[in-house]
Amino acid sequence: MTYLSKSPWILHYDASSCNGCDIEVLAALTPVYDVERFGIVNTGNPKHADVFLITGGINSQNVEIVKNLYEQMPNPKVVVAIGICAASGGVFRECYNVSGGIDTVIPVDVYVPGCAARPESIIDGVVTALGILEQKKLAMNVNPGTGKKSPGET
Amino acid sequence: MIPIVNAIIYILLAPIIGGLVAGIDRKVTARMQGRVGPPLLQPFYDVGKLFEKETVVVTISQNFHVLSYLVFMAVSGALFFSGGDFLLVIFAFTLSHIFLVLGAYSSYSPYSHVGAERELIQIIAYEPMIILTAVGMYLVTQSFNISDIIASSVPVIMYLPGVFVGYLMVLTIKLRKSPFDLSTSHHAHQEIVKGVTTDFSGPNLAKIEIAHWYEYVVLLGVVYLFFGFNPIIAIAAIIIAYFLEIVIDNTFSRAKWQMTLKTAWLIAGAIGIVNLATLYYLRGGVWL
Amino acid sequence: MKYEAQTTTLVEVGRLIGRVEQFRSDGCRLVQISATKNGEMYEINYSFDKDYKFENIRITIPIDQEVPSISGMYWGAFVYENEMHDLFGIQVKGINIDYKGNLIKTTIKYPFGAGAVLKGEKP
Amino acid sequence: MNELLFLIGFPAIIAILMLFIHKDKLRNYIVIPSAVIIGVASIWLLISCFNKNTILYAFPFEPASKIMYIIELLLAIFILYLGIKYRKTLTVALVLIQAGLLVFFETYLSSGMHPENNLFVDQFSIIMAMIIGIIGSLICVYALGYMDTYHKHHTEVKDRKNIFFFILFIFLSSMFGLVFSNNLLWVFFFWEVTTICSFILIGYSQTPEATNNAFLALAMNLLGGVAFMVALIYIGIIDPSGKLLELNTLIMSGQAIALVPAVLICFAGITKAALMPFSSWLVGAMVAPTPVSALLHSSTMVKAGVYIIVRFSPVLAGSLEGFLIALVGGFTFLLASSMAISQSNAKKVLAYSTIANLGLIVACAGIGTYKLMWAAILLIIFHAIAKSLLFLCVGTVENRIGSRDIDDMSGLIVRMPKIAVMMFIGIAGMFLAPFGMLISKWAAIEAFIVAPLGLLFVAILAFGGSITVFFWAKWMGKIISVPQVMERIEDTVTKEKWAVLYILAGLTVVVCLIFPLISSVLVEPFILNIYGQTAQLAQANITIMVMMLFLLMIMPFSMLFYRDGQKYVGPYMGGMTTTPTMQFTGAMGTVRDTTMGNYYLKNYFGEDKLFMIGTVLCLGILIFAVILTAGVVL
Amino acid sequence: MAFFEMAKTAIKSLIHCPATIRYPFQPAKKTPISRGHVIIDASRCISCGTCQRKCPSQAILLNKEAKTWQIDRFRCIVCNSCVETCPAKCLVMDTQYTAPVTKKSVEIVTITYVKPPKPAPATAAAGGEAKT
Amino acid sequence: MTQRIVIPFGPQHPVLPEPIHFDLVLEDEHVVEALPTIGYVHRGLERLIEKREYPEYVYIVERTCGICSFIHSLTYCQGIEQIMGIEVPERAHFLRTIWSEYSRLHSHLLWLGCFADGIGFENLFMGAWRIRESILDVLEQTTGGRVIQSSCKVGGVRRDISAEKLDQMARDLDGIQKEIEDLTTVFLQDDSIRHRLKNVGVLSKEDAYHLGAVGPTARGSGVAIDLRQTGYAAYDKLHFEAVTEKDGDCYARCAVRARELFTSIDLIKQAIAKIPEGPVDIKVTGAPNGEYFSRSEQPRGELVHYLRGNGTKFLARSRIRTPTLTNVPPLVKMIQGCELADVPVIILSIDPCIGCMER
Ligand code: SF4
Ligand code: SF4
Ligand code: SF4
Ligand code: SF4
Ligand code: SF4
Ligand code: SF4
Ligand code: SF4
Ligand code: SF4
Repeated sequence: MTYLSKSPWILHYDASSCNGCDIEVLAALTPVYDVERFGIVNTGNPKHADVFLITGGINSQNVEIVKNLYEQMPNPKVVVAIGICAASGGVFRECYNVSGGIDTVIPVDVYVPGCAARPESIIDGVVTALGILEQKKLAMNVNPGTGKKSPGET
Repeated sequence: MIPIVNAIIYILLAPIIGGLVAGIDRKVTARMQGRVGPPLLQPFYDVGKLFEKETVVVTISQNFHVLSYLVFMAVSGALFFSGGDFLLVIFAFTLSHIFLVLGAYSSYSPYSHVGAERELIQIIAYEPMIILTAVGMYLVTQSFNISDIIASSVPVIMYLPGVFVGYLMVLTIKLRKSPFDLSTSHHAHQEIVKGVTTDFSGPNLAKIEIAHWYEYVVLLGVVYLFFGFNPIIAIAAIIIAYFLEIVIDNTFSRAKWQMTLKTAWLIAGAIGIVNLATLYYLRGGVWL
Repeated sequence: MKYEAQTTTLVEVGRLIGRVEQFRSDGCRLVQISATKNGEMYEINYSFDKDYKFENIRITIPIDQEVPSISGMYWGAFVYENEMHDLFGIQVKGINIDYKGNLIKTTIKYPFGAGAVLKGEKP
Repeated sequence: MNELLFLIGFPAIIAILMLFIHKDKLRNYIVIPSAVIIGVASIWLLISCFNKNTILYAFPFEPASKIMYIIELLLAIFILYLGIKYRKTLTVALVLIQAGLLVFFETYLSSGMHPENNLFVDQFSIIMAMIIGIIGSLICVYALGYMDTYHKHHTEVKDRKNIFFFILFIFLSSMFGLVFSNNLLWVFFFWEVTTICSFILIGYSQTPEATNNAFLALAMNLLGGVAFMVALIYIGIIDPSGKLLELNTLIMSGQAIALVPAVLICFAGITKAALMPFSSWLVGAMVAPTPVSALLHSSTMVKAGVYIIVRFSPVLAGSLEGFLIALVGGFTFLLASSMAISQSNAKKVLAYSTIANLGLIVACAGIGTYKLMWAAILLIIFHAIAKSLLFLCVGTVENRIGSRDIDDMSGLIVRMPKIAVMMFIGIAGMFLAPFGMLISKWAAIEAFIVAPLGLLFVAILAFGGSITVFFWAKWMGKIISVPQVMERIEDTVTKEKWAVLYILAGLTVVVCLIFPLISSVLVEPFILNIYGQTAQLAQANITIMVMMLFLLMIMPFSMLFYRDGQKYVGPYMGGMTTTPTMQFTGAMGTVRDTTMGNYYLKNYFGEDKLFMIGTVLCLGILIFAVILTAGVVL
Repeated sequence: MAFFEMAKTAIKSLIHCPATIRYPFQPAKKTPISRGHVIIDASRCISCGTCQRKCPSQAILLNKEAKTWQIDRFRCIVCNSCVETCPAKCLVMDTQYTAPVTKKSVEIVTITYVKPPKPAPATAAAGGEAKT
Repeated sequence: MTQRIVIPFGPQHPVLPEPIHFDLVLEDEHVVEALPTIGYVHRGLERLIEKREYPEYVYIVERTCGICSFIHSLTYCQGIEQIMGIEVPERAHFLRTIWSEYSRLHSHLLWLGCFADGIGFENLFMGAWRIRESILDVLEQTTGGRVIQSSCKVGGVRRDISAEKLDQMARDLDGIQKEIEDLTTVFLQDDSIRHRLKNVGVLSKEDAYHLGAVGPTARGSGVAIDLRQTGYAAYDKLHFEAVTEKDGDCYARCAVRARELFTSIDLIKQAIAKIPEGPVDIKVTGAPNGEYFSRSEQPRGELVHYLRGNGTKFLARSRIRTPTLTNVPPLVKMIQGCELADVPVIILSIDPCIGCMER
């Protein structure tokens, strides 16, 4: 048991969703669902986040953004795809501008179905993600020192 | 000997107390918002978590700045609790904050940059009032030494009500509570994301958090000084003051920097100085 | 339930600006501009409203014809005109804030334009 | 006495030598050893005299005075000529008044005067001599390399380096003269020489701006000179024997006699120290090559102004006039610090900071309790070192990157790491615990709080001190905020420059460490001698400060621990990807640079507004003080 | 000057019970018509393919040869369209939402419906209706 | 020359729940330049019209946006019904109106919350969203979905609401009204909020009108455009007045929305009182042939669905012009010259909905 599962901080990004799932993510933070009970805080900043909650089917313009945000999150981290759009592109799967699911861009650890995904479902999804977070932490302990120097650094 | 023991006790205990205070704060805040809120020990889980994360930096010097921030914050707190010179404590305090600001500057993100500038504005907003607080203590107890101030059985608060009000405002800034959570914020989202802490993560962020806890204890320690004549009243005063801060946090929107600076200087300038001038007069100083 | 009465007037491209000026001086607000592909032609609708009276004027242009911008009269028209350019490939001349194809970036060029190939379709 | 004469005479001789040397190489060979000699001589002075309190020397008055009189008249004519040439009516008028007064004094008053002890040395003079001798000569060495580059960049400026170095050494010589003279007439002579030296140096580039600013400086300092002259005449009238011309006698003679000349001379000091409302000349002087600025700000010129005020501080203590002068200092401190916030030009920031600190020194001196005098002298020492270091750092950076704007210094830590670290030390030295300036401010607070009318000044310090934090810290921030990839460009800085910078940076730190020693050996005896009691910092606090200093020095080594196991990512940019040079693709598809400017808060701390306020306030106070003094006289 | 307008509500909330539903320790909010997930009564599906055609998200795949009815729950937007249009009324919208998973998969159901041999199809359909 | 600060504001930014980007150029905290980038949510759903038959396209349309999803479906259905000349039962019109107004309530409360978050008032954010949950409960109880209702269809509505439920809703609204009163008092009276909103992002009446502002953005500047006045659905049988404010600043826009909450509650109560009995849908056959600009009032303002049928089951063109799109030019004007701290406030003050804006 690590502290990771007691304090998952989330980053939420709307990668071309219809808002339905996003407002449910926000709703999960508010009094009736209050995910802060689990230590969840919506940080809004990839560098502070452990869990990447991402909604929507990702359009071309978002690909780089999503990768960038994912890259900036420190390990261990998990990605939770919220909603059907995030899982597969949903109703918009056939749209010319939708790449169809988060897993087309970055690896996804948990899929939370629903259109829109319900707050309870989002809670379940994050709880599932915590288990994976723990595993990743253990894997990191076994294989540490992934850091590398970037060029031009002094 | 005693001062050193006190300092060590502070260095060991302050994070625990500070963390608990933060935990209670979050719990009470949540309840004020009609939520259940996180467990009491949540701040410790958070910090524990952060230490488990990998270190991600923009530039390596970030580590140094944060460590210095933590170390000097602990030093200034230790100075305070070992009964040192109040002014020296304030200067050490400033020094440690400068490191936080420098850390923010070093990351070259516009968000941290604006956060750093705002942090500096906050420093110039609150510092005069803190110095005036020390001066007030001196006028009442004839010493800048914390140990002497504690030892004197004078009810400081009776002489310094205005200064105390000013100090409470400083406390709002320092605890990063709305309306004065300009440079970084614990709660509601901010136009500058997380301001000074935007580009810190993992263990570095944890250190900042611990430094905050050290800071809480010092700041509340100053509240104690006002009521030092009676420890029980003093503890009660600390609790009430902190509760008041939580209420303020929950009933204000964030002010802009102009407002912050004006309010702080006006309160420090008007209430603080008038209070001190009166005292000066009473103490037989020439006018002013 | 009431449906509102709507009028659509066909206008020649050359007279568009004159007509729009008239709407502007009549105190109408611009409701929307939109294009529709109609065979080998584009129809462009300019809709106006005043006191809930909806009026629409329509120009029809060949696929590669340029249209004049009305952003001189309605400052806010730039969003529609840029959008029209990005989605249909219609060249609009003289937009006040010209995004030059960067308002909406799409995987395929001019997805609503003639010859756009959608996902899963064969050209 | 020989040491004194050597320190005055030697630089003068070198100066004259300089006039005839046009070869850079040769000049280097002379300047460097003579700088070393001057430095060593001032240290020798310290060693030989530190434990002797005040030593008075009876140097023959008559012949020297006559020579000085002639030189002064020649200088007056020189200025008159320039004033007419450039149509500066104010300057012309002031020169005429001053010369008139001088002639009046010499013809009607001086004949009966026979001051005996014309030279003297005490701990305060030693401190000043050390500042001039070490820092001043270091700046001269630095100027060698700087002026080379300067003329390479500014081909439009005529190369008059021989005159430049001539004036530089004359400056040093006259500063030594100023601090060693016990005869006010002589002080006045050296005073005027420094005025003219600064005038020539400021106008060195001969651009219209430089010329104007030079005349501005001249006019303001001549105004002070007039006041000084009036003081001399006043002394001549009340004491025809000339005994009171001796500085030590005058100061000892008590307020009833000395207050009027003291106020007048302090007025002169205020003009020279560029307090409000006369601050504009020092800001304008920034057009001069940087070594000049460094010299004016740290070891000469403005220090002459505060030197004389601190000297008179025991006379001022407790008087309303003293309080008013202190008030001018206090407001100057507050307002100049504020104005520094609104500046992006590094040299201007330094200028305002100097003005502010001089204000603080004058505030201390004006109230003049023993504790405050102690604080004032500490301020003089620490300020001189840190400020000269900063000026020279800025000069070096400017030489290299072609800008003195702080916003252009971003990433300096990568581009010019050594300079950046030194600049860091300099800046930290100006406002952070446990460095010197902060110790002095701390001492000032503790002193003001027990001084009469002190609360006002405590409040001013509380506000002004925190304002200082803002502009220094944002400067530091700029240096270390690195826009990712940058190349290192500091290899062209010459050896002498490095040497000077290293010494100054070392001094900034070392002086902090040994400041208890300085205080107990030099400052405390001096103050004890005057007041019969002295101030010092509590032992425990000193220990803590020293510990903090060590901690600060150790902290950077923590970086060694962080070399491995770090993952590097770009800064947070709202999800935008950036190139290594921090560009991102923004709206309309344009590629944008991520630039970061500091805050200047012009609406709150703008120069114009605050300068107006300061002028009105300080001028009002000064006029009041003058009327008050006039009232005493009549 | 009106400050502390929120204080009343804040203090009231502090002393009252929080509005939070302590999910998962308490059951989730649900209504009888909440749309959770689609279930099929495989014994009644007549393999008509209407659901597949009417599904706006193409979540359903009917394989008449293999006699399987397949649903991709990571495509289904729980719109109820299939349920409403199924002629055999064999689809039902359950109120329980699909649980989050770590691997996407599709659900395949084998249709067990056997055409009643004798009666005409119309009667069969009517019979189905009568049952519900 | 002092340097300016360039901030990439968004696309990911905690005060913006949706992705939009501004290049902000600052001097100190003064915004000297602000140019928007959009397109992060553009999916291109209008072209799905060629792949979905017009009855199923409702499901796409209502997923244009998860906030006023119902009003999208309503506007679309009304457009098709007009083209096909379908007479929808009266009860369906009333139900549509009731759900529309509930959508508006939840949308406005959501906005008030986000807005409070934008000015750093966390408790108020929580307060607004707490009340909003009771609105969502009603929506879920009557439609089966919290945010995506799926209740409108061409020819009527999919579900009826029982008389008892309607009564209960009317009763519950009294309690909700009380809570909303407390909430809006804070928004409109608290001086720390007024300090952040008054005279921030001022939009004059002329600018509002000619730049194409709609909805509360226009009404906050005194332009009384409220498409409900055209009397679609059952609005022609209900009485209400468009809420307007004069000042055109963020405070005025906030006040408009705060006051509209009460209009909506009142409209729902009127509708519940007047709702006739009867069926809620009719069977639709055939395919639309013709065109229509179907307009309605969303929480953010005037929505236009341009529909063009060609006699087949697949429409020839669907074009959705949403209020946010037309509110962008006023936003660009307002944001020039404000303070950094005002940027999120001004952006949020038009209640941007990027999801529907970019489709
Ligand atoms: S899953 Fe549904 S509700 Fe969620 S974003 Fe996609 S369409 Fe919207
Ligand atoms: S992230 Fe902050 S503002 Fe947002 S819901 Fe959580 S606590 Fe509130
Ligand atoms: S750096 Fe600039 S000011 Fe200095 S010498 Fe070169 S060009 Fe002149
Ligand atoms: S219901 Fe429970 S939580 Fe709420 S007030 Fe009562 S005891 Fe406390
Ligand atoms: S509920 Fe809707 S999306 Fe899901 S299978 Fe049925 S028709 Fe398809
Ligand atoms: S589930 Fe219903 S609609 Fe689908 S194939 Fe079976 S019978 Fe037909
Ligand atoms: S609708 Fe838009 S502005 Fe409102 S909460 Fe959702 S994302 Fe934010
Ligand atoms: S305006 Fe916004 S809330 Fe309304 S339908 Fe469009 S996206 Fe949704």
